Amino acid sequence: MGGLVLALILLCVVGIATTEGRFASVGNITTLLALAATTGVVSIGMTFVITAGGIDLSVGSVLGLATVWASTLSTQYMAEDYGWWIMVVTAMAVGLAAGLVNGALVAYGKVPAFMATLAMLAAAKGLAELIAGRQTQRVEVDPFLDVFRADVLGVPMIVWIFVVVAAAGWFLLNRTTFGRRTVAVGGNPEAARLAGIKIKRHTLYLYGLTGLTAGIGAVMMLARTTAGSSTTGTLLELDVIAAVVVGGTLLAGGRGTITGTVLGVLIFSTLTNVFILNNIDSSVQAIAKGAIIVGAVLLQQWFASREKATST
Amino acid sequence: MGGLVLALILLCVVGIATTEGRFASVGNITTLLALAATTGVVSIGMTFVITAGGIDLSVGSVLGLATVWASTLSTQYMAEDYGWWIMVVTAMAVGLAAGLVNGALVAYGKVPAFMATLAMLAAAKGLAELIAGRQTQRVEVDPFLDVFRADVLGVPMIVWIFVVVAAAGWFLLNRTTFGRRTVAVGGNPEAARLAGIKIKRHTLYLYGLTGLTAGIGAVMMLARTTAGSSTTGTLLELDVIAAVVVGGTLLAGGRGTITGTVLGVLIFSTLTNVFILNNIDSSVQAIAKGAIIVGAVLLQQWFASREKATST
Amino acid sequence: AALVVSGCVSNEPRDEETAAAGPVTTTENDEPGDEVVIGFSAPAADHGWMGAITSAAEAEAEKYEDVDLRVAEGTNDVNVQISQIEGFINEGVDAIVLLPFDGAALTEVALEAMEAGIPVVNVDREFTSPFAARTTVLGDNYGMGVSAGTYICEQIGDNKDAVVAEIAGIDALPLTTDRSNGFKDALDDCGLDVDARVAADFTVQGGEEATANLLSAEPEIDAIWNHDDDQGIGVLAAIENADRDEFFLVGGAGSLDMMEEIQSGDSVVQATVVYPSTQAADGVKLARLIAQNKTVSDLASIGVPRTIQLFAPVVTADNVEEYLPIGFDS
Amino acid sequence: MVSEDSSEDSRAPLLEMRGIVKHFPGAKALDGVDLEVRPGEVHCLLGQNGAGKSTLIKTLAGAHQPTAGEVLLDGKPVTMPDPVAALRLGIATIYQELDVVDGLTVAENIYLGHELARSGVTRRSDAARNTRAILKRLGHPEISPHREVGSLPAAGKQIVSLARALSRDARVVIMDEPSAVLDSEEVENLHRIVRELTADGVAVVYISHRLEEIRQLGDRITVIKDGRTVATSLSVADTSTDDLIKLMTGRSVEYTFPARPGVPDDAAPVLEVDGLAHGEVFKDVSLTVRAGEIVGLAGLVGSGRSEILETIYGARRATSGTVRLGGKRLRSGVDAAVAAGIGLCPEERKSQGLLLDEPVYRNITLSSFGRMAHGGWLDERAERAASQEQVEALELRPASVDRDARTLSGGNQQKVLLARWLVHGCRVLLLDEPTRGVDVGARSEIYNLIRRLADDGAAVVVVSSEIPEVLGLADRVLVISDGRAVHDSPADDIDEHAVLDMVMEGSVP
Ligand SMILES: Nc1ncnc2c1ncn2[C@@H]1O[C@H](COP(=O)(O)OP(=O)(O)OP(=O)(O)O)[C@@H](O)[C@H]1O
Ligand SMILES: Nc1ncnc2c1ncn2[C@@H]1O[C@H](COP(=O)(O)OP(=O)(O)OP(=O)(O)O)[C@@H](O)[C@H]1O
Ligand SMILES: [Mg+2]
Ligand SMILES: [Mg+2]
Repeated sequence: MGGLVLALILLCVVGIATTEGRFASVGNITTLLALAATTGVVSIGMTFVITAGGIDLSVGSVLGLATVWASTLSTQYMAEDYGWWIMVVTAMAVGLAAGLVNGALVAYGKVPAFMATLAMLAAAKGLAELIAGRQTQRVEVDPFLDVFRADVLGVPMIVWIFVVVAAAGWFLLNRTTFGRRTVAVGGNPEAARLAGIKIKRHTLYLYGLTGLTAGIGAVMMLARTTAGSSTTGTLLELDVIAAVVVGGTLLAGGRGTITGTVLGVLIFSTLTNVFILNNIDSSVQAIAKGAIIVGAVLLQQWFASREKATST
Repeated sequence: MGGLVLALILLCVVGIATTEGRFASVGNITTLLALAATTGVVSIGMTFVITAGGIDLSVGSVLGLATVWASTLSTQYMAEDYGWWIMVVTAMAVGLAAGLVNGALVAYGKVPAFMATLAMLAAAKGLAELIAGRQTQRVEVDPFLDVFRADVLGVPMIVWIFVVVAAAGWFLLNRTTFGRRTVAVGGNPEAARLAGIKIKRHTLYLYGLTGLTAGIGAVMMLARTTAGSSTTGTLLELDVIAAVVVGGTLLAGGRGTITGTVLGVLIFSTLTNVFILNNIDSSVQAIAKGAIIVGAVLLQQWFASREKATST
Repeated sequence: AALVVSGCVSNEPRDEETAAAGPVTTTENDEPGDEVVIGFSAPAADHGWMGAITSAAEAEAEKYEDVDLRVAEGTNDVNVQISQIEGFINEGVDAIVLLPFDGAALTEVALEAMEAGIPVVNVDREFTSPFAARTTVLGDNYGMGVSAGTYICEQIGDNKDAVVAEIAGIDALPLTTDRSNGFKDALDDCGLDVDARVAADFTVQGGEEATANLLSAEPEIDAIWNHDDDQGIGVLAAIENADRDEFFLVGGAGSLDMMEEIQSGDSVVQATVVYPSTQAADGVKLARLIAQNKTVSDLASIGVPRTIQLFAPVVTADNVEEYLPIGFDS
Repeated sequence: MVSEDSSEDSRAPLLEMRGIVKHFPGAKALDGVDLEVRPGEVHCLLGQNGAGKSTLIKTLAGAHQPTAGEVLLDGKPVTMPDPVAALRLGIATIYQELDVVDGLTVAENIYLGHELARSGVTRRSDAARNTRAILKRLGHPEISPHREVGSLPAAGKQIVSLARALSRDARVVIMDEPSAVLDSEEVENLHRIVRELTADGVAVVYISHRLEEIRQLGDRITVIKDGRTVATSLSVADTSTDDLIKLMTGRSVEYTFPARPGVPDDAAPVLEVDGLAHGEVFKDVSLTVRAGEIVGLAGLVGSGRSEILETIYGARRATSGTVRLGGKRLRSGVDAAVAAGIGLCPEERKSQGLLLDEPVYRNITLSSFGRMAHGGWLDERAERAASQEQVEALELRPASVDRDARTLSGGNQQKVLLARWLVHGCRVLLLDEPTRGVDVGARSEIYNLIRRLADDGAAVVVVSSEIPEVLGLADRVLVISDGRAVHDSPADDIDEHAVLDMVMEGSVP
């Protein structure tokens, strides 16, 4: 963890030093957090799946599908009639359903997670395109926008959602039987099974949970962009997985950290923010991003080995 | 393997049944194979890395970088002066070098493969854009095009390259110490280390090999598109990994099959081809593709369990 | 806008409108001729403009009972697009309308088609060889940048310290560079420069994210050019999120959404530069004529011309009524 | 330190280790160990679980780097920066953990790292021929060189490890508990091989917790306790078993089985298995275990005993037959079995039992954390307390509940698995090789523990490849041969020879 915090601080220092106060302004920090929020929420879900030794490549396209479904004309009409929560429930239900399909394929169909969720990636995207007719659907339900685009105590609603989801995720992973099972399934599935843990059912839940966070992410994205589109969420899975893994969750399973994931998400969005504040060319950005990913991991490792050495 | 062959045959039957002879024509089969060739060559390299328990997300963008580097004006001038092989060597050297950087980061830097190659993905893409100035570079070296766009015995050169690389890959994996050690490193790295295998060096070579196949792929793409561009190879990594995993190579390492990979590549390109011939809406295609990936994996599993049952 | 214009639930009526807006010159050419099979290939219809391109082409073909349009899956993979064209050659279609993902990369296969006697109509992104297409219908990316830049120069006048920002599309694409170059050159002419530039990815989400950061980076802006109206919805959302309105925004491509914003008069969007989404429809029309050995009316010469470059007009509140019919759904 | 005067044997030592110290992050595994091995001898390493035997031989094999100390070969100091260096010097090692690659064939595993190859291309037929020869020498001509190792049972994998060491033409062969997964017949075979090796002048360093084995095979003994040498180069012939135990444990241990109180005739049957079968692996197995009764399953490796336990437990699907618990038919599935109060200590603790990167207490409560939790919220305090109790009762070393399971020695890992079911509290306990790799001291603890559990009313089924253990511990013995129960009687009515006769007979095809 120390390495990650250091990396984040370094980035902030660079940001402050290069931008004449623009980085450290309240407005910019709010912007940065708001940009981190959606990726962050989905990353919390992904942390669970990866901790359990799985992977979910479909989160981005499921998120897109959920934005589309929740912003179709019929959903919006219903939301106008009955309340904005209809859109929220729709998005979350779509995410959850897609997640459960993933989970069922992985757990009961024994399809490798990589393949099952890759298939879902393609299918959800296609479905979203069909539903939306490849159009962008504007959100016109004002109460929905009022709720989710509001500021609470000067902080945007979607940042609050991220905070709540991260806190809930932390408790779920570290303080509940669900979290303990997740670590066990990822650490040694055979041992978990022989100890009496229902690993299939648990796997189903895990992918459902991740799908659900994609659904919540969709709600946030709808609020932020005021539109649903099948292109929303494209390549989100890479950002999410990168944040989780940079955070210190083992891709092989058995070790997961929500705090690390949150730091990973913040590192990536701070990076983008600092780049843009400095008006850096996008190609140079890409190269620098590659270098910084490697740097962050190396720094983290160096820290971990130091911590280990001093604990002797 | 049985399941894969069956899946491929099923696809071909569907192709024949739905296209009034257009599928089974010589011209179409050639088209199909030429489409498969580049992905196929890179997939052979990827099979090794995955068998060893690693992953390389950077192949697509390294391939793009190699096409750009080999088609810069200066390289092309040199190729005009000294011979077309300069371009081939350049592309392969770029691929190899990028692969070795990946390998060094993974083996000696202990950066998780997913992160190291994700960083390379970003960096290689940025570098390619810088070198090409975001323009597409035409290949004007006619001898190069003459060689690689030629037909030999009625079959395009790049298909021959695929055949040769696949055969070499099969031999390397199954009949050499390098291949057997690759399986050992993926299956039980600790056992491999204790048996005296230099795991780090081997890992370095493995990523180098995959980079090299990306370089060969770049040569083929240069020939096929007669142009180098930083956008070439975008998202190739997903196709390649999907083909390898559908083919039966374990994503966790320890089991790899070149024959399976070749079948996986053929399945995906036949799928695309049948879709094209039938004029299917791209959204519907995406959904169908998702369903077919899952179907192929389930079929393969059913076959495997049947084989096991009968062998008892 | 979906709910506001909720009168039109499906897109069908609008497609007809779009087509009807084309300059109908003669009826003679529309008389049914020999049956022609036209192969059509374009990049993935993953955003509104590209979607409009494909649906306009399909709608155009629909109108002619003598046209059988074979639409290949939209793809951003040049390898796949090449094999689509090879497929058309194998099939022996009568003409090919090709909007290449990358003009240079598809040149060689287009040449093969031409050599096989299949006329190719090149749309939007130009081939590198003049022999690769029978006819080229070009948008004008550089011109788009020039139009946007010139408009901004006019609006800002003499203020040389004005802060101008640019929100580009996918940076890796050559067309983005063309647009940016045109923009830069036009600003140069009046002594302005681009103070901040971000690249998005033609999506709503990308537009929102890039713009949010951009607005954070520049506390005071006078004018923004956004390359693409699809991402424009996200750009507007970000502007609203940041609660900013000290600048005016010029769009690109010409979506209905942006035109409506312009029309409303109280939006930061003051103008948009049209990049016709009807190019491929024109391509289909021309391909049919070529295959049937007809010519374009209103020309004295025989045969369809080699190159047609479309115009990139600026849409403002003054002329938006006129352009609404060709606006596309983002 | 006790040291034997070795002047009577003037042969120069082949290998010497002096003052070896090894620190791990957070642990000192070795704190000054000496070892002296002569050519042609079987040198036994003795010590309790966690004493540092495996760590010592891993530094000798180049798998660990010592923090301090030196190694001499032929009197000359040598360093072994990696396993390759040790192998080059002629030191071959059979590790305690099965170190084979499942995806490779038998021949490929044996020649892994020193492949028979011509410029990188493997000479497969040569490898197969040599492999066949080695396997024949090991008494296993039936194993095909081309068989994938993943399909071999644990004992088969051990044979492959052994064959690999033999293929190396080593001067020193180190064997870390090679007999733990072998049955008595296999152990005989192994001893024969060891004697052949020493006859050729090869030195063998042999680790085992079976003292009788050391009596039969060993020449000299070095005893390690808590990372230090407490006795070096004792002659086996001159040292009594009691002395050895005292050196190892620092106390004297009752080296006997706990008394059998006898199961009352009216004791209720707890576990009733009727006509159970799993494909071709085993057929028609019936057994009844009453409350307070220990039933032992004796048999050869590969006879299907593990499968029987796993099928009762629901981890494998029975192809026919029923399992009843307290008269009620058991729903299939592990979770149902655990919920009903059945526990299984699996055969392969690492792959089937432990979460290696989790602390000991989470391993111990893996089956019971849900029950200790309140409405889904974990009660870690209760978990720690319950675990601490077992850690002390079982004398886990080090006695900490917070260490990662990976850092425990093999025997201590076994204790963690037992503790899991003690905390869970079981009506039926299925134990597959419960004392594999466990030292003498802890072994009698475990025997007492199993007996105590039975006395408290549990029904226990024990599988062990050590026939004396089965006979000594169990009230009733089932002899399994080739997947069938060939004998069922009170333990007193049968002796080791009779059991051996039965299983050998059965094993002849
Ligand atoms: N990687 C490690 N990290 C930390 N401590 C370790 C590590 N490996 C071993 N140890 C510790 O070193 C000590 C010696 O362990 P070792 O495996 O050598 O015991 P052993 O004598 O072989 O026991 P057994 O008879 O149970 O196999 C133990 O206390 C163990 O916990
Ligand atoms: N994965 C497998 N594939 C094929 N056969 C297997 C597999 N696992 C076990 N067997 C076979 O099943 C039979 C029983 O093996 P098992 O290891 O359960 O015997 P056991 O009596 O428990 O011996 P052990 O003392 O080694 O535990 C053997 O013939 C073995 O070869
Ligand atoms: Mg040991
Ligand atoms: Mg067994």
